[in-house]
Amino acid sequence: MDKRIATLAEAVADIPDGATVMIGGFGGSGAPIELIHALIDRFLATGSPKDLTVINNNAGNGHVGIAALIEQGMVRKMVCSFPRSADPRVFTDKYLAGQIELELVPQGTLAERIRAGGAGIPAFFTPTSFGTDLAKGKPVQEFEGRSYVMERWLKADFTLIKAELGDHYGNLTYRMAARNFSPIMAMAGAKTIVQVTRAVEPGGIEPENVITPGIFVDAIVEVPAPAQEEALNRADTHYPEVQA
Amino acid sequence: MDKRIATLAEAVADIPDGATVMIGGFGGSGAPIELIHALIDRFLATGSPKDLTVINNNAGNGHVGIAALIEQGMVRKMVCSFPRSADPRVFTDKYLAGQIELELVPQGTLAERIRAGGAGIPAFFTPTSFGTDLAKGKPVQEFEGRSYVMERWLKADFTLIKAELGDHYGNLTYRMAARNFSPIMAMAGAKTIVQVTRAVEPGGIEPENVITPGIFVDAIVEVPAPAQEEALNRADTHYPEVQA
Amino acid sequence: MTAKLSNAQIAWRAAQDIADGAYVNLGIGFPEMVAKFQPPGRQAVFHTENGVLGFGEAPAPGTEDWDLINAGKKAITLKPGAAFFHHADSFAMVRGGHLDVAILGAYQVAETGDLANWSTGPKGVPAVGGAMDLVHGAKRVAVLTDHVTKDGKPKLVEKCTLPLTGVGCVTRVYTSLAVVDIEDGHFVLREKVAGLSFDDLQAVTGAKLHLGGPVADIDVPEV
Amino acid sequence: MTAKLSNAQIAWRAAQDIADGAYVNLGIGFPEMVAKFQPPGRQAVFHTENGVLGFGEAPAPGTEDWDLINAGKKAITLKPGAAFFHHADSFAMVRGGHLDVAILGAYQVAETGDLANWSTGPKGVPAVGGAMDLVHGAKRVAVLTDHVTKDGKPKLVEKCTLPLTGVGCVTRVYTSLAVVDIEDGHFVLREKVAGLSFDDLQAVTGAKLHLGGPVADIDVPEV
Repeated sequence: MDKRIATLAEAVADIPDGATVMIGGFGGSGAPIELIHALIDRFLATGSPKDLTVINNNAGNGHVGIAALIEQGMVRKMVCSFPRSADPRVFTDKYLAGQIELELVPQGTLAERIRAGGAGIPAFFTPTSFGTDLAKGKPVQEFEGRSYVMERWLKADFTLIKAELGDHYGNLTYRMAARNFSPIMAMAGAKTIVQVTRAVEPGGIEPENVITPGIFVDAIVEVPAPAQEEALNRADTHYPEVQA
Repeated sequence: MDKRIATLAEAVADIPDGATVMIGGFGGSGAPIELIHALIDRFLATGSPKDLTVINNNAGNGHVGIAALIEQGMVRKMVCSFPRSADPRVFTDKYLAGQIELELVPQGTLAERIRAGGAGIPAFFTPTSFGTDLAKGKPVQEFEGRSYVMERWLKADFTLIKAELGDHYGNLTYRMAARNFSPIMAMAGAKTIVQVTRAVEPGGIEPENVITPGIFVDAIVEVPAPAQEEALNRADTHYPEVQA
Repeated sequence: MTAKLSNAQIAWRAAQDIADGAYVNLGIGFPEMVAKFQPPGRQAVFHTENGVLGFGEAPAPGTEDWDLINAGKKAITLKPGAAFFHHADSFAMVRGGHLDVAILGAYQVAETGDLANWSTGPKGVPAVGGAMDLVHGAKRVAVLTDHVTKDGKPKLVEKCTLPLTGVGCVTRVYTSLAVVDIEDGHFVLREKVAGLSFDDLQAVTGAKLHLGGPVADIDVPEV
Repeated sequence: MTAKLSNAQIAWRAAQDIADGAYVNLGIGFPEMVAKFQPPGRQAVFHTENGVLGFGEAPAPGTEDWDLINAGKKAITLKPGAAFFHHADSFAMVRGGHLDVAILGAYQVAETGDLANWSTGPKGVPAVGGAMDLVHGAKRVAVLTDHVTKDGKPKLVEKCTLPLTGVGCVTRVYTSLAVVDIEDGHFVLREKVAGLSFDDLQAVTGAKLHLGGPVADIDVPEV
C-alpha cells in the first residue's frame, strides 16, 4: 500500500515505445519537469521510449520539459489545444517539416474528454466546435433544438503529473493554478506517476482537502524544490545541457 | 457581490409551484433540513410551492426534511436512486396509492446526469443499466464492441443544499461525507440556495480548499448548529410538530 | 447433508481473495462483513458510493457522527489517509474501472455472468442504488450468496428470471456451498464444502457446473 | 475622417456594460484590458480557463509566482475569495452557462453572430485554446475589435470567410468606431464615434447596418 518510489528513473522505467502519455501542466504551471527529464535521460541512455503520443494543453516552451521531449525526437504525435506559445519553435519546426502529428482539440473538449476517460464515459455531446472545421467528420445530434457534437473519451497508458503534497497512498494536493489538468489526467491514466514536492504520512492531508484521491495514483516520487518551466526558460535553459 | 440572505424564509421565497428542486444529502448526511422546513412553512402559510419535482438520492426518512415535504403533499414527483430506507413510510404510502410519481435512476447515472446538467453536456453514454429494465426506451450505442446507454442531463430550477463554511461570494466547503451530491447539484441548479453552518469573510476559505466555487451559488443563509436528520428521526420528530 | 457455510464464513472466504492495497466496494448488508476478515498483513482500501475512500470500523454506539456514514447509511470511522469527494467523482471511480473488486449480494446469478439483485418484481417500491454502476465498473465483480433461496430454489441459474442488474458482469460467486467462477458462459466449480458430492451440489444448482481442474474443499474456520 | 477609439478605449466602453458581481472571462490579449476599466462601485469576478476565479492585477515584476498564471500564461494575483479548480470544472463553468460575459477578440464577425477568431487559414500551426468553448457557454458573448483589418477590409461581414470559432454566438460587438448588437441575423447600430456619419460607417462595414432606435455617440474618456 506504499506507493512511494525512490528515484525518478525507476518511476518512468516502464513507459514503452509507442505509449500514450498525458502530461500535466498548463504552460509551465504544473509541468512535471523532473519526470519528463527522467524520461529523456532514459531515452538518451537506451533509445526508449520513443514514438510517444503526448497529451497536454500546449506543445512545450523553450528547450525544457515537453519541448525537450519533442526536440529529442521522442514524440510522434501531440494532442493539445494550443501548440502556439511565446517560444514554441521546437514543435513548430517539426510540425511544419511534417515530422510530428497534431490533433487539435478545443481546450474544454480536451478537458472533458480526459475526464470522460477517467470516469468511464465513452462519449458525450458538447456544443463546442459545432459548425467549425474541428467538428468535421464527428457525429452531430440535436437536443431541444440545439446542435451538439459527439466527442470520445481520451485515455492514456501513463500519466505524469506534479503535485504539492502526496501521502503514501497517493492522495494529492496541488499548488495554486498548477492544479489545472492534473486531477483529471490522474483519473484517465492506466498508470499515474506523480512527482510530489513533499511526501507526507497518511493523515498528513486533511481528508476534506484531498484533491486527487489515492485510488487514481499508482506511484509517487518525492522531488523537493522542483524546477519551474517558466524560470528555466527565462534563463534559456536547454535540456539536456548543451556541451560546450 | 454579497450573496448573504438574512432569513430562511427570504431564501426560499421565490420557488414557484411546479418547480424542479434538487436537494442535497444522502440519507440524512448533508440534508438541508432548515431550508426544507422553511419551504414547508411557506406552503402552510400560503399554499405554495406545490407540485414540486424533487431530485435527491432518497425519498426521505421519518417525518422531517424531504419526508415531511412529501407528507404535506407538496411533491408531485421524486427522481431518486433509492426510495427505500429504514422508515420510508411517507413516500411508500403515497407511491403505492398512486399519489406521487417516481423516476428511478441508478445512483451513478443520477450523479453523472446532474453533473452533465451543470457542465453543459446534454447527453452522455454509460455502461450502467445496459440490458436492464431501467434502460428501456433509451438509445444504445456500441463503442469498441461494448454497449452503452445514452442518458440525458438533469437540471433544476432551484437547488437547496447545506454547506459547512460559506463566504460572501458563495465559495463553499462541506463537512465530511455531507458533501455527497451537493457540489454537483450546486452546478445544476439555475438558482442555488445554500444554508451554511458558518458564514465567513471572503478569504476565510483557502482558495485551494474551496470545494464549490461561488460562481455556482446564488444565495447563502447562515444556520448555525443545523439539525441532523438522523438525530431528528431517532427522536421521532415530526415536522411541523404535531399539536397535542 | 453437509453443513453449509454461515454468511460470516462466506464473507471470510471472499476476503481471502482480496490483495493488499486493493480498492474494494462492499454491497450493503451481508457483503459488508468481508471487511472484518482481511488476512493479517493485508490492508484493502474501502470505497463507499457516498464519497469516502479509506473508512474503517463502525464507531462505538453513542459516538456516531451522522455526517460520516456509508452507502448503507451506517456510521463509520476514518483511517489515516482517507479522502472525501462528491458523488460524480465517486462514480467516476466506479464506472471508470478504478475499483479492483466489488462484492455484492444476489437474488440470482446466471452462468453468463448476468446478475439480478435489485428487484424481486413489480410490487412494492423499486430501489436500485449504486449496484448497476458497480457491476460495470469494478475490475472484478464477485457475488456472495446462499447457494439456494429460502425455499430451496437454485440461485445459480441458466438465465435470470428476475429483473437484471447487469449483463455478463459477475466473474466469481462465493456461496454457502461452493466457490464458482464464471468463464465463457459457464459455471466452473473451484471449491466446495467438505463432504458434499459433486452430484449433490449439481442437484441444487440451476445450471451445469463445469470442472476446470481439481476441486478443493473450502477451507474456512469457525468465525 | 473622425478619430477612431484606441484599444484601451474600446475596452473601457465594454467595461461599462459589465454588472457588479458578474462572472467574466476575458480573452487573451487586448480584451484583458477590460479588467482595468471597471466602473467605481462595481466588482466583477474574473475567470480564467486554467482554473482560477477571482484573480486581480498582475504582480510587480520580479514578484511573479509562475504557479499563479492566467490563460495567457501571464502572472496574476489573487483577490480575497478566490478559488482554484481543475480544468474540467473550469470548463463546466464555461460550457454550463455559468459565466455572465465572455469578451473575445475577432478576425471577423458575421451579422448572424458567427465568429472567426482562431485561425487565419491553413498555413502555420493551428491553435484554438478555449475560444470554441467560451462562445457556446457564456450567457453573453461580446467581441472587441478594430472596425476594419490592418489593410482596411471590413471585419463585420455578412458571412465569415475565415474558419469559424462558433456559429451564431456573438451578441454585441465593440469596435474602434461603433457599438453594434446582433439581433435576428442583423447588425443593429447602437452607438458610433462622434462626428462619423452613418453612411461613412456603413461604407467600412461588410454587411447592412440596421437601426433599432436612436444612435448615441460613444462616450469614452481618454484612457
